[in-house]
Amino acid sequence: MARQGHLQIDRVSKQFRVSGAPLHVLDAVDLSVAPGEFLTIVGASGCGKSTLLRLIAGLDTAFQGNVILDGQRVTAPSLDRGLVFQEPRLFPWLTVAQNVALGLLNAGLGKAARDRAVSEHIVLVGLDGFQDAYPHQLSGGMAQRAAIARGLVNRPGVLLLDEPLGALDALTRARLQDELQRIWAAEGITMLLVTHDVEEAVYLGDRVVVMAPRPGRIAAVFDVPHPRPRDRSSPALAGLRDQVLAALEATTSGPPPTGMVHIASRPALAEQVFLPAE
Amino acid sequence: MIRRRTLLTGLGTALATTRIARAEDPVTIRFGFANVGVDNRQFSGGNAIATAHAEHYIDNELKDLPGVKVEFAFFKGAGPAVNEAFANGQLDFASQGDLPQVIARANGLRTRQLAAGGAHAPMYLAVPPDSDIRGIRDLKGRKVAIFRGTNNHLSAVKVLAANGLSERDFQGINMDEASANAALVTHNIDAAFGNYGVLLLADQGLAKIAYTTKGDNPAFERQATLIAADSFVAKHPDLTQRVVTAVVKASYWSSQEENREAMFDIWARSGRPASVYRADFAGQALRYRNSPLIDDYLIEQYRVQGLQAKEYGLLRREVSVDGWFDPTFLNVALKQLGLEHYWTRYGADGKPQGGS
Amino acid sequence: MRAAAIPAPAWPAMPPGVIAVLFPLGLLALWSVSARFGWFPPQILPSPTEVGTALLDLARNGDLARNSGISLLRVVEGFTAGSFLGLLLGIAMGLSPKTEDYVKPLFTAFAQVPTLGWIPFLMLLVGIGEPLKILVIAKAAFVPVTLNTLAGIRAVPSIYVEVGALFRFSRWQLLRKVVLPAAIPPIFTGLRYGLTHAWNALVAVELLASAEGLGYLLVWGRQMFWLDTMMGAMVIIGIVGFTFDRIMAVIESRLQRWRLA
Amino acid sequence: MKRALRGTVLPILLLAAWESASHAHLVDPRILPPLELVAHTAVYQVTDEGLLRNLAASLLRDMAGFTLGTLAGIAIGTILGLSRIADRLFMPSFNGLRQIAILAWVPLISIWFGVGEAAKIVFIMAAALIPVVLNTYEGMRGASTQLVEVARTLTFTRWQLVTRLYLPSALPSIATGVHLALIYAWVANVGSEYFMTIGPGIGGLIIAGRERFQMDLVMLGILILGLVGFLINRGASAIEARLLRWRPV
Repeated sequence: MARQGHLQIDRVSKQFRVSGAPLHVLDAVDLSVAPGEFLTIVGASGCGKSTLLRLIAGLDTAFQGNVILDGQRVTAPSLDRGLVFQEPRLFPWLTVAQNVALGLLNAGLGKAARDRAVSEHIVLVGLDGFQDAYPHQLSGGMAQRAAIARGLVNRPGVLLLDEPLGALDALTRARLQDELQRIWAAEGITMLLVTHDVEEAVYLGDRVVVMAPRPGRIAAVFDVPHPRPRDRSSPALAGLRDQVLAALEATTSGPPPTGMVHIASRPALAEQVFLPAE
Repeated sequence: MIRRRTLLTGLGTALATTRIARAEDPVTIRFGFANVGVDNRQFSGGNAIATAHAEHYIDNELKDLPGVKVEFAFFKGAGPAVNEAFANGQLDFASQGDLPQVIARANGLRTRQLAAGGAHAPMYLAVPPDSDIRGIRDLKGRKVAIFRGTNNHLSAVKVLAANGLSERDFQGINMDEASANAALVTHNIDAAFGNYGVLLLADQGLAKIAYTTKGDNPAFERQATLIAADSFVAKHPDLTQRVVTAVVKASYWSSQEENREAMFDIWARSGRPASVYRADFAGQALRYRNSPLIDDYLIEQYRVQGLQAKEYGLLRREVSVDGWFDPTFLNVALKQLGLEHYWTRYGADGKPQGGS
Repeated sequence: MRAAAIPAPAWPAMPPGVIAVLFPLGLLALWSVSARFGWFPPQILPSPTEVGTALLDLARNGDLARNSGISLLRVVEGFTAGSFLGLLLGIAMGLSPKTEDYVKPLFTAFAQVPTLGWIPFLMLLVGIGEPLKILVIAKAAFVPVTLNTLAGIRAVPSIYVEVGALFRFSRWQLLRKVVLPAAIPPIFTGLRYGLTHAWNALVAVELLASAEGLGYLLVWGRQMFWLDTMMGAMVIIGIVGFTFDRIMAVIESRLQRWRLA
Repeated sequence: MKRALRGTVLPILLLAAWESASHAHLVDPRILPPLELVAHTAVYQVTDEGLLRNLAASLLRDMAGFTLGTLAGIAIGTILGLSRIADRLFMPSFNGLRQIAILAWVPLISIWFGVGEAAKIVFIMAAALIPVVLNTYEGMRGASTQLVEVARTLTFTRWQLVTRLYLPSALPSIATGVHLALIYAWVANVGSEYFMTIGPGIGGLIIAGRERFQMDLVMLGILILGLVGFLINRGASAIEARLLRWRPV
């Protein structure tokens, strides 16, 4: 599979109707993600970050604008785009190996190739020895690893991660963050991680996108130029984290949603803002 | 297709993976009895058709046709069950009583009557030995078992009417013979209408007979005939002829007084002792009871049965006896066997007629 | 959680009630056509008009009201007796594990045999009169009511019981204020099952031994080869069963709402 | 141990009362036959009257009707549960029809399917079908939307969605339905032997016992009914546990 993973989000807007009134979940979002980039998205709840991910995944096609992956418009889910949810969402009646193998169901591989890919990815996420365990026998962190393996097993160009570590305890979470980073480096794929944890976003991302709610839109984009492996406690990262946090706070503490906020919040952060490329 | 089968039975049969209709020979003739022996013994009794079955008259008549077999089925549900089987195309021939036959015709079942087989049969009212019921009139307000839809039923209705009663004057409970016998013994009911089956209880001292149609108006008698599905007759007139001939032969044997005891013994294979049949036939000539003739008396009986069944609310619409009887096979058999004048023909008025 | 069904083609905008009757209407139409063209002999499938007429006749000559009344009365009597005993036994076993130890095995053995199996036994024991019918129906209601009452009481969350203990409730207070109110919804579920079972048992016992009632109407129709009457009786049996179920469902949902509140 | 002993007190008392009443002729021994007579009847039925053959006939018929009813029930329940159109069109009718007490179908089925095993099997099938349809339907409707999304991201086909997601996730519910179907089929089997044509079987045995006024035979039949019901129940629970071992306990 040619792995490129160049993702382009082109003036994407989406509305829901909430008791008759339109609610702008996404408003003219523009974003371009380079192949192999690790992009993280932070935002307050309701800013549409998860919705954006679902649109990219192709789960939801009722929107305006275009999502383009390697020149192809996204219209439906595809094995080129893996998605890992906040909950592991493992099929409870299948073992770990069978759950991972679900990802290859429509990949058109032979049985031997499939088995090999499954065990490789189980090893990759560090679940070796748990192939035959049922989901209810796994801890939260292990289940999430299995879900990540399932998302990766197709070797997708883009892996979309919707707060996959949100429900985990701090220790497990830190370990999985490193794990993710290692996998990303090893596989060289494009990753989009949605999170509400600014520290996580800064630690993992090449760029951090801050989204603002009502209407959901991109408020700011931060570059994280620090080389890997990164040190969690480095003052440089901490400084960046504070800036992102400040930007994030600005999106929620401001006056309620009008078109004004959109413009008002940007100049204040001008020096860090990178307008979406191209 | 040998047998007429409805779509549904076809499906049902396929489900049960029982016989599946084949396109050509061999033929299985399916013969039903509106009666079953004690403990579900596969024998009947009380008429010449039972003799024909027990003594293999029909099988013998078909001996030179290796592809043709006869299967006998005995219906605990009596006449109504036989009708259901005919409606499903699961029977070709049956020995059946008058009311079920009238009901079948009124509902448009395509069968015809080929010979008499158990005409002039009596009906009884059995009561517990210590009962104070001495006759039909005493039934008022009592709990009485009637097997509805059988020829006992119509006979009972007529007897009741003659005594100024109707089914509404007592608590009628619908029960088959075996249930009624059990209920009578346990005093669950006060009386039971029935055929020779109740004589078994009387024989054992468990009941006594409070009334019988014997010696009463012959119009109260129960009739029964050999019937066949129209479709079978049309398709296999030759086989039909053989079956009728076999029944006439059995009737002839069963009509000879010197065979009386032997015949009761044959019928006793049904589990009802010979004494029961002896009592049932006591005082009546075998030639009278076992005549296969379709005479004016029989036709008139069915005509009247139809009218009365309507009158007593057992039928919804008028029925006409036209086309019910088909004596052609019977006449051929009688001629073949030289028995044209052996049995007495009775007129519509019940009086003997001169030879035909 | 409700699953979004597999993406379904848009159905013409019609209220669900209308869609619901399309199938029965279609079936009825097919049935009429089949009767008109004689696809099935009328001895196997009478025409819908005949069934309708038979029902009307039954209604007009009073047979319907009389037989339904008799059946309903039997069910009410049997159900009341059976569920009352079931409640008593269920509560007794639920509150006293000792009682359960003594009674449960015998009860289980008794409940294991289907009601249908007990009918011939009871026929020999008490005859075929009204007591038989009441006993059979009562047995049918008794078993699910007992089991659900027992389960309902056992399922009362221990935290409630602990609260009661904290306030030094007496046994009686505990029963009245805590256990019974908490157990009412499952007990009612038992009553609902009990009524369904009772209705089924009524039909069984009336088919086997009766001179009146809706079950008897079926037998009568069968023996007289009146399929229209028979099918009419089936319709009535269905309607009564449906009504019972609806009534119980409405009461049940009321109780559930109260429990959530 | 103590608890188990308690459970035997009432049955022993009951049997003792029975035995003494029967021997003291307090009750007509035809109504309460002494227990040894029941035991004797049991032995006699097994050795001389082919009780086991009767039982085998009953069980075989039961299994045939149960299997057909269950398979049809799963198929119907799946379609009703997954297709909104089918649900709207047929479910209300199904809910209406199932309110007709199952035994009320006996006369109609006998007339439609005639005498013989076919009608009985159809009847048993109908009895087994109802709980399976209902539970399969509920199970399908209860499938997690979250897993449906996973399946969509993995580009499941419709068939894969049904076989890999809906059916397995409905399995616990289907198992409940099948379990009920086993019980209902057994009851319906007895009903078919009571009300349809006579054939070999345990129900026929009980009816014969009543007609011949042999309480011992009736009791033997009841005993067998209960025993078979119990074993069926146990077996179903075991299979259920095996099939659903992936569920957290």
